[in-house]
Amino acid sequence: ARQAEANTVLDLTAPLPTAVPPGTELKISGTQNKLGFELSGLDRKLPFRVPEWPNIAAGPDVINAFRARSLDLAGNAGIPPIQAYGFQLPAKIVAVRLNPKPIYRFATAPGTAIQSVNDFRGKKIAFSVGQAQGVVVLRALKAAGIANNEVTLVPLNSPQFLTALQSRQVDVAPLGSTDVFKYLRQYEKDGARRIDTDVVDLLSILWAPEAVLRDAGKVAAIRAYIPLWAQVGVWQWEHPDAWIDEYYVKSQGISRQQGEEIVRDANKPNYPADWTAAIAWEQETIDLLVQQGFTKPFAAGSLFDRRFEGLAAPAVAAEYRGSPR
Amino acid sequence: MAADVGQLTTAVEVRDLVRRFGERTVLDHLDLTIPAGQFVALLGRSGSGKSTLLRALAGLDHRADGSGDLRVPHQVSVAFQDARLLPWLRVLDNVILGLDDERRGREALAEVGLAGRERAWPGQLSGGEAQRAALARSLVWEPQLLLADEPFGALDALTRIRMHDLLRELCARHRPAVLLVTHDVDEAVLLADRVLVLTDGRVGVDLAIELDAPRSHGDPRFITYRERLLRALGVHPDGGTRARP
Amino acid sequence: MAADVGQLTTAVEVRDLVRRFGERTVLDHLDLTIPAGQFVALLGRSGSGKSTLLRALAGLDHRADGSGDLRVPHQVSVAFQDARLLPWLRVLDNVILGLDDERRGREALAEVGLAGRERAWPGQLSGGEAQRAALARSLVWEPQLLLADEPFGALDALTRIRMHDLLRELCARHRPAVLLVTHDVDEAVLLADRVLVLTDGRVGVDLAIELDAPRSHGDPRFITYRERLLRALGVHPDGGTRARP
Amino acid sequence: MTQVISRPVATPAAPPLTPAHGRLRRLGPGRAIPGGRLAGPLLIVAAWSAASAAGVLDDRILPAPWTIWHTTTDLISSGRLQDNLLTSLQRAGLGFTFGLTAGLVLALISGLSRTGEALVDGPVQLKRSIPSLGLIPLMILWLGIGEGFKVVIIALGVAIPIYINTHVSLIGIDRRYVELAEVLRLSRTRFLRSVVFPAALPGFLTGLRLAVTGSWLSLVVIEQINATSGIGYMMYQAQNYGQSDIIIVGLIVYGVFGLASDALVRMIGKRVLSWQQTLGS
Amino acid sequence: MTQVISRPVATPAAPPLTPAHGRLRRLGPGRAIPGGRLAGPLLIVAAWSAASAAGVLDDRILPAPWTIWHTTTDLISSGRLQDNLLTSLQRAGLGFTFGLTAGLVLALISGLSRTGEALVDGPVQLKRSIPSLGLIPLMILWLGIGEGFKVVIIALGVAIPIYINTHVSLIGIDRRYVELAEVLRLSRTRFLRSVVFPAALPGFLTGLRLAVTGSWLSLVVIEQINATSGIGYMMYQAQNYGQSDIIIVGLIVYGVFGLASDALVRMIGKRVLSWQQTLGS
Ligand SMILES: Nc1ncnc2c1ncn2[C@@H]1O[C@H](COP(=O)(O)OP(=O)(O)OP(=O)(O)O)[C@@H](O)[C@H]1O
Ligand SMILES: Nc1ncnc2c1ncn2[C@@H]1O[C@H](COP(=O)(O)OP(=O)(O)OP(=O)(O)O)[C@@H](O)[C@H]1O
Ligand SMILES: [Mg+2]
Ligand SMILES: [Mg+2]
Repeated sequence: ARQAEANTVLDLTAPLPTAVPPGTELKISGTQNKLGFELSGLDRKLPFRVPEWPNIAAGPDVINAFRARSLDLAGNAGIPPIQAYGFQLPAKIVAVRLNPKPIYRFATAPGTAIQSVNDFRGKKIAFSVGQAQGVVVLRALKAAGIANNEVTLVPLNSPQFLTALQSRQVDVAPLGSTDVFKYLRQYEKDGARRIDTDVVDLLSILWAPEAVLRDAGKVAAIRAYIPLWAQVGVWQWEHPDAWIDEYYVKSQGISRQQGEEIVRDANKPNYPADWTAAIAWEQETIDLLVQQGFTKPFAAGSLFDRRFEGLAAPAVAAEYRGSPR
Repeated sequence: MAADVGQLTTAVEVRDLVRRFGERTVLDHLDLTIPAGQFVALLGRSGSGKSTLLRALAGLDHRADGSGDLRVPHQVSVAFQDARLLPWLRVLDNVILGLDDERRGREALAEVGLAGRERAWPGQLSGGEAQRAALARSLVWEPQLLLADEPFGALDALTRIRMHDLLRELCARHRPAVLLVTHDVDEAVLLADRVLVLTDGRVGVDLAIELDAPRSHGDPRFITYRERLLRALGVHPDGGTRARP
Repeated sequence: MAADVGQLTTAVEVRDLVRRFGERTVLDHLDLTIPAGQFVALLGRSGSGKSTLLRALAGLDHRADGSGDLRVPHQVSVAFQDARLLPWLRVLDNVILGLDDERRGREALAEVGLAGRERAWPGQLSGGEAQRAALARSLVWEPQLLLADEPFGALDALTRIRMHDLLRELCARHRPAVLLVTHDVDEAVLLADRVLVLTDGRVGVDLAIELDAPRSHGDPRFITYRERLLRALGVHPDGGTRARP
Repeated sequence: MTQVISRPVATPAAPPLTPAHGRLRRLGPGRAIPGGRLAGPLLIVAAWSAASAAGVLDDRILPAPWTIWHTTTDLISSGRLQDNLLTSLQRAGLGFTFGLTAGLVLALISGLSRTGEALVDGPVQLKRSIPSLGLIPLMILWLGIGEGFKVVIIALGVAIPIYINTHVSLIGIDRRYVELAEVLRLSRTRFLRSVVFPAALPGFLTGLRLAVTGSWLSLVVIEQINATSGIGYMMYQAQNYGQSDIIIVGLIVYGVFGLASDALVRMIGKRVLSWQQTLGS
Repeated sequence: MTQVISRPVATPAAPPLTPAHGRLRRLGPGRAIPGGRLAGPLLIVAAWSAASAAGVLDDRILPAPWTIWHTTTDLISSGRLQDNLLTSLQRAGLGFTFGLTAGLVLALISGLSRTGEALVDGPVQLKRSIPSLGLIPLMILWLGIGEGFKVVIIALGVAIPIYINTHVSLIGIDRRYVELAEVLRLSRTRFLRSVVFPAALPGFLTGLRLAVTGSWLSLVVIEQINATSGIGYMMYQAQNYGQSDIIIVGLIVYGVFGLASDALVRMIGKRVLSWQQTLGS
């Protein structure tokens, strides 16, 4: 890491260098990522060394790791970069993948009569501040034309959502696909329901702190990494069986059946050649958070480093470059 | 009421008492009967088992290894060899612990010469003062049996004489049976109706002291008693300094 | 080497010693000089300040309120009024604490009659045994000044005589200055070169005992000394039981 | 002096005299420095200020003390700090009271009877070795997510150190004092009041010191669940919106309250243990 | 007996005699029930089984013991449990060792010198009143997100109870023993070894008991950050996939290790404190 620091300092607007200097290292988050590269064999194409793949996922942890220079590049949803902005950690989004199919579904507590989002009025909804699930709730209410004060937002952490439903402490909670299926298998007979919305958590992004983006060697490495990252995503989509066996069953210790459910519910890779929609989406998220009164308004565009915009899409087949939504 | 000697009953009955610590038998089939109202002094070498016997009589040796049959009255007072004042209670509170009669406590403290020290902490007392406070604690109870383990060990000559008087008065008033451990043979002869010497885990000498009050050190019978007891304790009683048993 | 009386120097010098506890002045401008090698017995009423003086000489009263100038030799041994054995060290380890001479420790324990108890815990000793262990601890050091606070209080007559002999032998061998607190006037006259009585915070009586060895209780001079001291302590020395000061 | 002649062997030692008080090396720590305990924290603040002023400390990582001061006054003038503090104080206070009672009662049951020990001690040890994270779901199922649940979680955290320290002191009471109580035929309540409680008091107070801060610490976790105010809630929100200065204000509030409550318990301890003659007193 | 006549007033009391050992009410807790401490946990397991078998306990909320047993054997036969346990044990062990050392050294510094107390005690109190949540960002910043950071967080959690309990015992040492050490002119090291350590040992052991389980508890938080194995990681993962049975296996592992390590410390305590004559011994 120290050696990389000695590399050429790069302006944030300078054209992306292409040559990766020998000895360049990049610390990239995620065991999932690592496994994808290894299984697809694409790791052999990486023109730099990855000394470690820190297993950090949660936004605050990634931000801390960025600060500590323990991490150069991370994959997250759209919210952590907004939080980093608040923490005065300058960082930029360097790659975008869209998830046009909803990741989160609403589940209702056993015995409630809720049929659709329109029935949310006057109900207790699990709400995790500053997490993707929280934004999903806000968006769904907005889409249904329900004001925030027409419902009771129960502040909870996402790990407690399931428990809160089981104990009927909330009427509705947004659950990820794994939780939804498991929950319904157990509680559908008691009258629990799943309510699909078209509210999505659109963005999966790669992002890096500005300090990393000023390092010419690392920038070149990231530039080389993004196309491969896109290809790994495609590889996973195209090899579901291998992926389920190696990742979900062997590495994560869940059953094959559960792995299949997750994969079946996953989004098809979608790397937009144009980030305009993504930026607009991020701006909407910012505005929703501003509306709650905690973040100062700012332009989402400042979070994106558009020099990297054209890298992912050309690296994959046309069907994976689909337009947003 | 006048004393009726014929009415005397028993205050302590010990049959076949055995107490062991590990391999050492400290009390070895000891028998002892003390009539009610009798004042018994217990002598014995250091480590001979005097405290062990007292603890057994007090019912305190739950954990000890041994056997035997012990009978004592209901109301027993114990003055331990160590003063054993609770360090977190003021002197007065220590004295009236479990009795809660403040007036009686103050009286008792005054009797042992500690008037004015009621509110001192035990840690602020001198050795002799602590011993007297502990004595006061055992006396406030007006017991039927008083077990006192060297209650005067840390007292100077004058204070000791005063405590003797105090004990005598108490005996005159309530007629408890007393078992007093002491190392001072003169004290034993001076105070007791009967003196025991503990040897080899049994009562080796059992001597009734038949002297009239007030007793005097100069009395030839006193000196005879004294010499007999000293000899039983292994000391050549001529007052020489190099007695070898 | 033969004793050279002219060479005697000072072992203890106390000038103007004041010690107070709260409002009570326990030592009140006390002066005291003890020549090297002298055996001094200290008598005094319970609570008169004997232990306070010894603690001051030992340099232990950091917190006490008072003033004065105290000078003592470098090597001082202290036998506390309570045995003060560390409960977590076995008897032998207590005796050789800070000296680490096991042979010497065993010897000293044998000298005080505790051979075979080296590995006992202090909590398993009888009162007199603990006191003897503490005595052994103060003797292993061959001090220039021995401060002993009632070291024989819990000992029976015979054991006491043996400890007297032991102390005498030690004195003959190493000639330490000794300041021995005792309540036993006979013991004081028997052992000491000089007897002090502490009264009202000062040395009230300072009596040189000029008796030849072996000293005997029967010696008329012995009896004279004894009577003087008892009177100084407020006891009528005829051996009567009801002395009133 | 004639008797000297009768002593046979050595000459008396002729030692050079030293002042008695200087002869011994003091092994105890000496007198307490008044207010000395504040020296450490003040030094830390001083170092922090210096590093901020010198620019050594990145303001984005740890804002300067004056920035924090500013944020604090803002939070106070908007009333946010006080409101949150009040809620937290109520929660902590309630949980603390219950936890204290439960810990004490359990320690007494377990310390004074063997049956009690058999029944109580194991489950308490079990509870304390299970992370509260693992208990939260069960607690939610049983108690819901309201105040009751929060107070119980705080109380559980408080009860543990109280229990352990009190229980250990109880079974550590000098047997001699128990014997004394037996021969004085103290009633069981009297025995508890005059012997057991005072003897176990130092240990209990240590447990109390661990417990008071413990009650505060639980808030961080608890106030993430269905809370709309409280110091923990304030910090959690600040974390989610990247307001690092508010987080630090929260931490300082924790620090101040921790030090203050600890000092309070110590002060109480000094008073009620005034009989103790110890190294530190 | 002639001397009786010389006594003036009362007749001797003629008391009915009682056996000496029956006269006193035992105030101590009596002998320890062997293995009694296990009674409580066993009762809990029994109740759990009964409730599950009777269908009172909703299997979706708390799976039956046999389900858990099944999951456990699965986890063991796949090697997952052992692997995770080993990692956690190493982390906890390392953190425990450092925390123990740090807590002890700090307690000694602060317990034996007033300057040390002024400098050390305040910051330690500060540290312990600040939630680790607040410290994690700073720790990551200074130490990175590798093992170092994890071990330090565990160590900090361990050091606190060790420090508090040891420090309190240190300043609570009976002054009489310090005086003894002074007149024996013990060297400082000897004083520490023969007086301070043994006297502070009971308190230290209590701290140790709180610390051993403390080291385990930290793992739950720590192993969520950049860990790929460990019991905490296993539970975190299980949570992400809604595998409540694995979470419960994790909790049981915590419970078993907590009870076992506590029992170990107690056993050591019994041995090294064999000189004690206390209520509980
Ligand atoms: N708990 C114990 N464990 C082992 N030995 C013990 C224990 N208590 C007493 N002893 C031993 O039993 C013997 C008798 O003890 P006891 O206290 O009865 O003696 P004593 O006659 O009172 O002596 P003293 O006059 O010195 O007080 C002593 O040798 C003592 O060492
Ligand atoms: N720490 C203290 N605080 C208050 N008063 C004290 C303290 N220590 C001793 N005293 C008082 O000072 C007086 C002298 O005590 P000291 O221990 O010197 O007496 P002593 O002559 O040794 O008596 P004894 O023969 O009973 O041992 C006593 O009245 C005692 O109560
Ligand atoms: Mg005895
Ligand atoms: Mg004294």
